[in-house]
Amino acid sequence: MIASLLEIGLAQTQELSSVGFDLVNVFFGLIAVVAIAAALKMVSTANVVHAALYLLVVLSSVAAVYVLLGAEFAAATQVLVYLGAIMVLMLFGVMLTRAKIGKETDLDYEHRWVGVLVGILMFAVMGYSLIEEFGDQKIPNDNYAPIQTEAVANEIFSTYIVPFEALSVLLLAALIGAVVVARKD
Amino acid sequence: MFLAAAEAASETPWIFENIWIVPAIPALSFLLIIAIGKRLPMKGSEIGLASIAAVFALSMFATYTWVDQIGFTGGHSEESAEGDTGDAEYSETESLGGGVQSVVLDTPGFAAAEGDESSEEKTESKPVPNACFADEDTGDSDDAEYGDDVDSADKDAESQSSDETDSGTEASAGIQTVSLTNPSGSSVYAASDGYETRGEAIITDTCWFKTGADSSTASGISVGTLVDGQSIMMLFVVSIISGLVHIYSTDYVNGDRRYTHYFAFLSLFTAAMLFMVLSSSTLQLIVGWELVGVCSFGLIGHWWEEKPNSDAALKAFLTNRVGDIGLLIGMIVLYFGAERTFDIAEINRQAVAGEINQLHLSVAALCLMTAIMSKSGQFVLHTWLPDAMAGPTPVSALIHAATMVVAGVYMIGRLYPVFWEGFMMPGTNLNAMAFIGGLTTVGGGLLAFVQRDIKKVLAYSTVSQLGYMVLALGMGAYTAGMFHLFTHAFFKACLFLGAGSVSHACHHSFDMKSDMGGLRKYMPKTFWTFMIGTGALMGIPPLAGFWSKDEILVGAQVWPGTSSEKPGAFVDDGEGFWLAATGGGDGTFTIPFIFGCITAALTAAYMTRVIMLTFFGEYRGGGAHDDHGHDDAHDTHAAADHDDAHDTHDAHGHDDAHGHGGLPHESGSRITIPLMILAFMASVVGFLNMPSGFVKALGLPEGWAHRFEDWVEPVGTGQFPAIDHAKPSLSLAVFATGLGLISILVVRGYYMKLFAKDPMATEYTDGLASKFPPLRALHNVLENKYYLDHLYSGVIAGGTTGPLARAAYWVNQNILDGIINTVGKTGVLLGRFIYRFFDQGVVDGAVNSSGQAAGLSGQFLRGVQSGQVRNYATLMFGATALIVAVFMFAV
Amino acid sequence: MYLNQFLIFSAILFCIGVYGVLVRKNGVLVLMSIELILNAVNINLVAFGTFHGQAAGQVFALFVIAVAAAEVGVGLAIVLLIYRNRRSIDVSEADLLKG
Amino acid sequence: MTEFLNEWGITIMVFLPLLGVAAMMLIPKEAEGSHKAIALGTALVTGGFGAWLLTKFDDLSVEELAALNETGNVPLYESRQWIPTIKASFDVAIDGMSLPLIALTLLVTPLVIIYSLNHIPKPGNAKMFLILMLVLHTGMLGTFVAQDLVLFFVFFEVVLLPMYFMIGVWGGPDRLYASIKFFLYTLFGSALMLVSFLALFAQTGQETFNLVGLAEAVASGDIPLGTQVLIFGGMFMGFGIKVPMFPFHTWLPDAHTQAPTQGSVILAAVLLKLGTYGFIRIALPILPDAAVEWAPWIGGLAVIGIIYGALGCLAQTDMKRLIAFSSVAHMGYVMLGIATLTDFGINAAIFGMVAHGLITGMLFFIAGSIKDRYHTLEIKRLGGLLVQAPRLGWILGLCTMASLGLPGLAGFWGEFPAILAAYQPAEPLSEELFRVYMVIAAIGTVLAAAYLLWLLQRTAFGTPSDEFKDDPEIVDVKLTEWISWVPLLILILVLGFVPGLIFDITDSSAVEALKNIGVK
Repeated sequence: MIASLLEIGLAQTQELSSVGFDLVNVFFGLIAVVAIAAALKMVSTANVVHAALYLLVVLSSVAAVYVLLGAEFAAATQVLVYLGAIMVLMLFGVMLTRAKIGKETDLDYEHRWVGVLVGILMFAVMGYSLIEEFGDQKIPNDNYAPIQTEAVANEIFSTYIVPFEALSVLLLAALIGAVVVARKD
Repeated sequence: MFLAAAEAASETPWIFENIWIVPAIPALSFLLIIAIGKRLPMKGSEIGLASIAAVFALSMFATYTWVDQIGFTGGHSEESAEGDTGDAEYSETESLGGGVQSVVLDTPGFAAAEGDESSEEKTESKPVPNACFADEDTGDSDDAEYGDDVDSADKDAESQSSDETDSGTEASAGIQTVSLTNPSGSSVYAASDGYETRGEAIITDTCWFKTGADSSTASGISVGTLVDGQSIMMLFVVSIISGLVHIYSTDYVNGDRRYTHYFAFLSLFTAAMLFMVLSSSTLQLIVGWELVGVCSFGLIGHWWEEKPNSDAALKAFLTNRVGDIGLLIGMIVLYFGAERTFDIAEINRQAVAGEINQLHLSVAALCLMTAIMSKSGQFVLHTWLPDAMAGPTPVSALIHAATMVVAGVYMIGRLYPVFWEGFMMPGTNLNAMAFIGGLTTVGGGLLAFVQRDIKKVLAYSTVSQLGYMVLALGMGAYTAGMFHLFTHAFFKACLFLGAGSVSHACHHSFDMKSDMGGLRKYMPKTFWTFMIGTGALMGIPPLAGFWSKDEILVGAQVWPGTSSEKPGAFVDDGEGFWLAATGGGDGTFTIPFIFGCITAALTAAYMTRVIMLTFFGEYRGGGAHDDHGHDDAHDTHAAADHDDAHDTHDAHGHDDAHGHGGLPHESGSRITIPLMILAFMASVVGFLNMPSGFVKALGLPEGWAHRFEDWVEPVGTGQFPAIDHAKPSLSLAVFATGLGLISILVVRGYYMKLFAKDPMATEYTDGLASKFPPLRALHNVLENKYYLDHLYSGVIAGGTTGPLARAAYWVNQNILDGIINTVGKTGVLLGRFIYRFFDQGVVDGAVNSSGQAAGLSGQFLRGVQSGQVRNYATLMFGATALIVAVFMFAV
Repeated sequence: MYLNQFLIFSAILFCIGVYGVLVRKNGVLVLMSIELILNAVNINLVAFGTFHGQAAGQVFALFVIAVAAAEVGVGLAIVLLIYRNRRSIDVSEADLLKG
Repeated sequence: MTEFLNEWGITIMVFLPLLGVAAMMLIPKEAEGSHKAIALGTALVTGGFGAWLLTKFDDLSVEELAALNETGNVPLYESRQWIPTIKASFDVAIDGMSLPLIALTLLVTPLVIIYSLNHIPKPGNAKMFLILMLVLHTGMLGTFVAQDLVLFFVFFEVVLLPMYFMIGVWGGPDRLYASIKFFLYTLFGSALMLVSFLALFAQTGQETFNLVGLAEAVASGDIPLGTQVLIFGGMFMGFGIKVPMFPFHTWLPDAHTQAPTQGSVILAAVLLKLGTYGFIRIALPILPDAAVEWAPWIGGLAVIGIIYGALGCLAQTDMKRLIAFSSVAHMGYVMLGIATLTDFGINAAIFGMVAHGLITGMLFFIAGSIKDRYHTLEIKRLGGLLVQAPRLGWILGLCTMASLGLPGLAGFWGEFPAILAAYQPAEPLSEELFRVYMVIAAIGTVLAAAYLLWLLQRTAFGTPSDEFKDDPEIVDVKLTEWISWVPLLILILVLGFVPGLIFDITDSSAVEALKNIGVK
């Protein structure tokens, strides 16, 4: 549903871009703010379950961004796999480790500043290099046309067939590995 | 004689070519004694005695041969009394000498300037051939010392070398005998004094090793023997004294716990000394020089169980080692200065010919002077010599009086042209050698006054006399120096052995004040021989020392009439009819002369004291010995140390005979006979160098005059400076002898007066004068003299000599020794400091700290390695960011 | 639309994820932070894919999603194991690698 | 047969000890007797064969030998392919420079094994000990005959390991520290050396590691002087540490002090010479111009080492450590001789190496024997050795005299000519500087006398302390000791009087090694 909404917005964007009002930008701004806020909450909340829920928000926002970028299939997969499967897995993890459902006091490392420092440092580096490198490059408007799922499928099953197969093996291995590791014996 | 010489001209005597046998015999004896000595009935001493007998015989034969070549008597009687050299004589020489080059002299005689010219003319084109490059095929490492037979084919070379400039490089064997002009030819007299050539060295060389094959820096180092008057003289001295000391030792050291070793070392010493004396190259000289040093070390430390003895040995060796720095460097400088040769004859030739530049010569001479200072006990490196008396007394006589310590003096003579040119003797009034010699001779004499140990008196006397020799050589009086070396060896050996005999009787004490006195009547033989030795040392005519000492004083050319203003006028029978002497250069050596005169007086004075304390008065040994009460009375601590050391060596068989407290008695014949022989020598050897004026005055054959000079001093060989000779002077002889006599009387008077006033004073010589009428008379004379010269004796004998000598001794013991000790201690401290702080701290520290750095960084990284995934992640991300940042901004 | 707005957005998310990984003690929260990082990467991939008009960006994003799924599976299994052994999922206490 | 020996003689000599090793491997270690017999037999056979081979010496340089080898096999030169991919060949030769050192090795190893017959140090295991000894033998011989840089390097390193184990297993209380120090120090040096070798290979571009070939290539090539100096620097580190030269010497006292007697003897007699040999065999002939640049520094370090080693000796309280420090001083003379770049200096250096090997080897033997008897080497506790064991004491006396450079004994001919050569070094070098070195080196002889005589006085003279007065263990020289010492003592004496025995052999090689000095 959201995706379709966004799709409408996208269509409008293409129409309105000529007059300088860029609706997509507005959407992106909203999404970005929500995502960043949720992400920050996620890493700072004292409640593990809340953190999981904030992550849900972030992942959804990311899916929205995919849509803005015309990556529909990826957005769909994001929603299905992340929001559906991984989040459930996470919640299971939270439950199985018997986390409190309320606030916890001792979730964070004492020296938060180290993390802040490293984070800011990395951001500074990345931000600087991105601005240096891509400056004011724009994504060509033509490219906003959603890439067809067919194209994606073609790519996967022709050019990237070997990685795909490897990935499947990896998944299998991870599956077995997870079972082996987590198994009680 | 004349004919014999002419005959002998045709070949080099066998003994001179094979003189290497002489040192080889004792060397062999050394090995034999070490190997089987202990199992022999006489504990090895028989081997030593046999070897020294052989050496003695060969040396005497060599000496005879040499003297025969030069002539037992001079040519005066045969030549015209006018004594002027004429051209006719030279032409005669030419015909008789066969291979001798003719020399045209403008003026008769042997003028300095002309002499130089002539020698240059003769030597210009005659480098001494090198055995290593003589013949490429056979120039390998055959060594004469190792018994390779000497090829006699080298007579070829010899005759060739003697008659043509292109010398004996055609010798057909590695070993070759070289003689630039035939020594025998030289014995033909052209005139009374003007030998054309005389005393040419006979060199028998073999290649030792080569280096720098075929390159521009090629040099061949040869080893061999060099026989000339000087080495023959030393050969004579060493073999006689060594032989007598061997005999003496069989009694003196009998029963010692290391009797065998003692004889082994004596043999080794004899071998080393002869090896050094006969060496034909400076390198060989160094080898011999050090080997005698080692023997000295071994024999000073003969009773090494006691620390003072081994300390003394170490001190001797190390002090000599300091001098050896100079020796090594000096020889190296000479090696390069003389175009890469160690050959003594060649170095001398080049020095005379002016082929070595002056700087090289001066530096070499100065460096070698340090070596001489240490070996021959010159001021300031003499301090080891008195301490060296810790060794057995015969060793002191042989090594530390007669032979080894004169090695330095010998080396001066060996390389005389180097010193002559290096110190520019002909043109100066003072030089380093004369000055050091002068200082030593006076300093040593003063020091001898305050000793109470008889051996120490003699040791300082030796120092003083060595200084005399160096003084003489420094003034250019070559023959005088060598002659003094010669005479000194006999009388000083006689004195030392006499002191040993005395101590033998006095429970092995050498303390004159507490353990001796009045020995004259107990041991008359020892007394009389000792007296003769003392007289010779003091310079009492006609004993040996008189002749040599006066020659030295004449050589200073200070005394009116001794200076040779007119070069070449060697003998002017009208004026110089007294002592024949040689003198140096144009300069007059006033300061050395004064030193010499002072010493003449001093020597007489201190020896009088020794005689008085030892042989006169009453025997003081008695009971005082057992309680060692005399230790308190010692005025020098060093003496005390060494007395104890002497006392502790193993008892002799004789000890039972006289026991403690018993009266002393004369020593056995094995001790007294050598003493008598030496005393005889000390009285007569002086006549070997009588001045022609004296000879004439006595009506003796003129050919008897200045024999020693003729035998020892080379003339016209091109390897010896042309020395012009000082004229002897009767008045000087009288003056010097008078000086000696006066001091004898003054000192004696002083002591007598002291004893008379307070017989229980430091010296127990009470009643001396009352017991012996002749002495009482002498005493009266002395007493008068004492009143007459109150100031003189008060200041000199009573005042100045005491404090001055004490001060000098104090300086000696405290400052000089102190410096040496301090240097040693500082060396150790510095070494310890460097070792501890620098070696272990810094250098090793740097190494260890690099290890520690690794460890520390490991410690640091270990902290990083916390096991916390978070930390790893932090580092990973942080580092990535940093690296990216660095790459972005820096690159 | 600027390319950079996506990229910087992604960078912000990434850095927040990093912060989370670094400061969170709870193993599950660390895993969540890692998911955040992976998503940031995915945004990059998709953005570049769009920028160049290619499908490859999406393809890689899909791969990453798949790998993330596997990673979460294994990661949670490990967290569970740790919890079972230590009765705690505090990653600070898991320091067996300490040297 | 002759042809075969001409072709394989040197190889056989080098690898004969390994044959013994192979045999010993097969025998269980309990059979100590047979191990000793085999080891001794092998060493003796090697020695005999080697001696026979050395008699073929005809004063030919390696170049001449190589030229002769073209036409037919000559006994003292072999050249064959080895590792073609890296251009390394198995080139071995014996010339005047290596001959004395090979002879020394051939002599010392059997003597050490004889000494080991009843002196296997704790913790025993004669089998391994002797096997290591024989491996060491091969390594040492190989280093001295190698004519190829790679071959040289391999043998150079082969020597390292057995010695490491010998110190580390059979050493004293601090053996681990000492052995590791020794190993790391040397390895560090040889790493730099290897870099230099490779750089040389790359720079010349001649595709050869052969020494003669490289020397020619460098002489005719145009490698910049700076590069040559750097390459020489690498070699300097490698060889200088092994020598050891002054600032790199600190491994030596520890290694010597901790090593078992046999190890010390081999170390002093042969191993230290690998470094100096490397200088005159490799560094000087191949890089003459760089050698000229380095010589003043080498000379300076050498004389510092002389004085410094002597001062270090004066501060020692342990006999073995003192002897070890004296090695620093003595090798200083060797290096000074080399630094002069003159034939006299090189001859002196080779003589010095042999003399030092004989004398210091003997001193370590004696120290080992004293340790066996007194169980201590602390100088102040010893004393009166001459009373209790007179022969041992006199031998000590002779060796100290030889060590302090007494003329007439071997030590002198290493010292004096080196000092002499410093008076006038090769053409391009500063005479003034080297004359200063000469004086310092001469002063060093006094210090040498001081510490050695001090040692002699403290240990041999005097009376025994109460502690050891009636110790029945203190006996005079034993039979095995006699057998292993007498050849060394005789050589010390003979070489002292007939120095030509070595000088005549080394001389032409020394001239040969210097032929490129100062040519450019």
